[in-house]
Amino acid sequence: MPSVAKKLVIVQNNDAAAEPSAPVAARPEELRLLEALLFAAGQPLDEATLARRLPDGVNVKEALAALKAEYATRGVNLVKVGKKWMFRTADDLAWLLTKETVETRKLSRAAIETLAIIAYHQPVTRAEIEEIRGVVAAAGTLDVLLRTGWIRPRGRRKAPGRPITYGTTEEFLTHFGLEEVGDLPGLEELKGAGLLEGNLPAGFAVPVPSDDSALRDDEDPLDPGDLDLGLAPPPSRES
Amino acid sequence: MPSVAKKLVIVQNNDAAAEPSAPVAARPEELRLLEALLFAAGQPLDEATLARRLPDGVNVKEALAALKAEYATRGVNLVKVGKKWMFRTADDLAWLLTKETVETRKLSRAAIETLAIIAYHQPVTRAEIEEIRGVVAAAGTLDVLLRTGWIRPRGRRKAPGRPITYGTTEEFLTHFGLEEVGDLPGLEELKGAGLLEGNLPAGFAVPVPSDDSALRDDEDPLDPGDLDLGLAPPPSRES
Amino acid sequence: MTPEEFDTALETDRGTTEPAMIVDVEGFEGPLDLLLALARTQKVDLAKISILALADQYLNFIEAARQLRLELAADYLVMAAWLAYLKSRLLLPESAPGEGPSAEEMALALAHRLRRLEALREVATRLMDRPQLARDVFARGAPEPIAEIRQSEWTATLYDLLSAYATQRAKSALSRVRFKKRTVWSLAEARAALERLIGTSSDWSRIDAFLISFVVEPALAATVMASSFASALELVREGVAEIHQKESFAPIYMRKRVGMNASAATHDAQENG
Repeated sequence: MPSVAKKLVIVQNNDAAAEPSAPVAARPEELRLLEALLFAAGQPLDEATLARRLPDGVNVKEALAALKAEYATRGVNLVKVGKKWMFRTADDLAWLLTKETVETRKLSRAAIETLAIIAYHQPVTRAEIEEIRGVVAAAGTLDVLLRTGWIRPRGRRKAPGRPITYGTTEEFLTHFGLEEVGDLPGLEELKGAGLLEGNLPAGFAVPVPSDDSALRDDEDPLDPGDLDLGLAPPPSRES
Repeated sequence: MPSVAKKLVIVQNNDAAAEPSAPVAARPEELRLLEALLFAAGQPLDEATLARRLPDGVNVKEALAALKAEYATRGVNLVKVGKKWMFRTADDLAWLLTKETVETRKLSRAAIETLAIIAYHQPVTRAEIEEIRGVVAAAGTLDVLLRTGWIRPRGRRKAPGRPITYGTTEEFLTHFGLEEVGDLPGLEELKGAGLLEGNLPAGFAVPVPSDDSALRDDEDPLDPGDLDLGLAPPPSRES
Repeated sequence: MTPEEFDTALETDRGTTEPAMIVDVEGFEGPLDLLLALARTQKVDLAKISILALADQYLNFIEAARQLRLELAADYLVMAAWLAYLKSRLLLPESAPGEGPSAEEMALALAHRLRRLEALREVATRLMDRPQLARDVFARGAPEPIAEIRQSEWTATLYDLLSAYATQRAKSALSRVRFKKRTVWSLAEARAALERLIGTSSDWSRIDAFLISFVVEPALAATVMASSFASALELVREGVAEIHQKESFAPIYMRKRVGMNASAATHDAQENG
């Protein structure tokens, strides 16, 4: 506990003086001038230019230092770049000056097909997707899908080449309003909805999908580097 | 001579607290953020825009008021123009900064008077402007004003010929540093002297200028083609 | 010539009945402006101005202009005609009341218009004297643009997904009816594996349990089983191994041949084969 001293103080309460509270040590006018000059300037200004604009006798260096100190903790700082001075948004507030715009884009037909195959047939490798689609996957398709956040690499197939297996994510369920991937319609439902028609060959089946994150017997965990290989890059920033 | 009262005051002198002089009540972070946003912006920003950029729960109105007070005595002031806020150099520092600018385009006397009539009498038709000035408007006058971006056609008077009515814009307020048209200099005197009435019979309500974009009872909206006729070119930027 | 210059020019001639010889309407913005300039020479508050005197001044001015054969805009002449009419009405006793506005009312209306124009000019000056942006006050000279981060949000509906799946599955199923290449486990592979099995233990081993470890893909189970069984029978025939099965579909056991039980095992095997 800090010691508490009691003191008796006689305060002379001068009413007249108290009324218009004396301004705290008046700010030098040159700081106002500098502030205005630097604010309005289209480019950084050097000390010589500032000195020329300010009244004679102003110590520009000192005034700049004082102004810099004043603004040091503010949202805008006075900074010296090269030999010139300028106001600039505080470094830590860069986030404030960015605007995130969302542009909606439609997935390509190939991407949607690939996504559907991953959803139904997961865990599935790239080769298997190509096998089912009967088309060699375009280079960017899986990339685009990984960027949507709807699919993820989940493991490696225990097979020659140890190909990566893909599955869907929770975001996939959220986006498509599914409670679980098992809710995806099966063969009969697809037929019922008129989505599957015609004479399908005997033995045509639609798997019952499962996105259980536990690895299957034929899956190995991903290798340590797999996720760093740009397989799941952060949402790309385009400028 | 002001009266001098003597008072006895017991001061509790807490040594521990007194030592490291407590920092002046830390400046709220939202002032930094606002400052950064408003400094960085090339345009005045409205409160809704600011609120959207600031963390939830910030009372934008209060923060703006606090920031305005902080900057009131500085070389750069926070001002409200129209419904928007912007930092501007202080009024009294024009002498310091005017060298910086290229001579701004000078308006003719006719254009200045026409602008004033539009500002003080809006919404107003071309015929009414001519009536007040007692002269047929030169062809280019309205054009010049439209090109400044300070006036705009706002509707059509419900009267024979359906003449276009003119009013001022937000840019007008920004340019002249007005919060609203109600702050036009001398407006009260004009109103008091009954000089805003036009030639209306006595006893008729005194009209007050309004740039409220809501149409008056005697205004119709502009016809679809009106704005394509070059009547309202995009606000021109002075370079 | 500016109105101010005109004022002074006119003022020097004040008191004489002759109108000023220096007449120039160039500097005026219409008849109302001229009237206002003339009114100012009366040096009284516009509210107390004598419209009659003003009308005289104006008419004199116009007359002087005409004598000098100056071309006057129609506006000025219309105003002159109106003022002449007003003057006559003001001088004559009011004859028929109720017929349009009285001469007094017309004079008041003119005075009102003059006051309004004058007041407007004054506020216009005050407006222009206000600190103007980019003239007296300045916005940030080097605004920092807001960086835009464009984030793509992908759209696809469940319908898109399902129809894409169904269509392409159906398409590939119909267009590519083909026989899947079968992966088979050769008899040689099976035999080698079984030899390894019985080599490690002289006790009964379950063939299927053993084989499972070779079966990576479920699809291979059948071929592994078939090849193994065939190889097992071969091994038994050669007298290298013996197999045993309790009943139909029961697990099949196998071990290295150790004399006596061979025939029984062979018998079982044959029965189940």
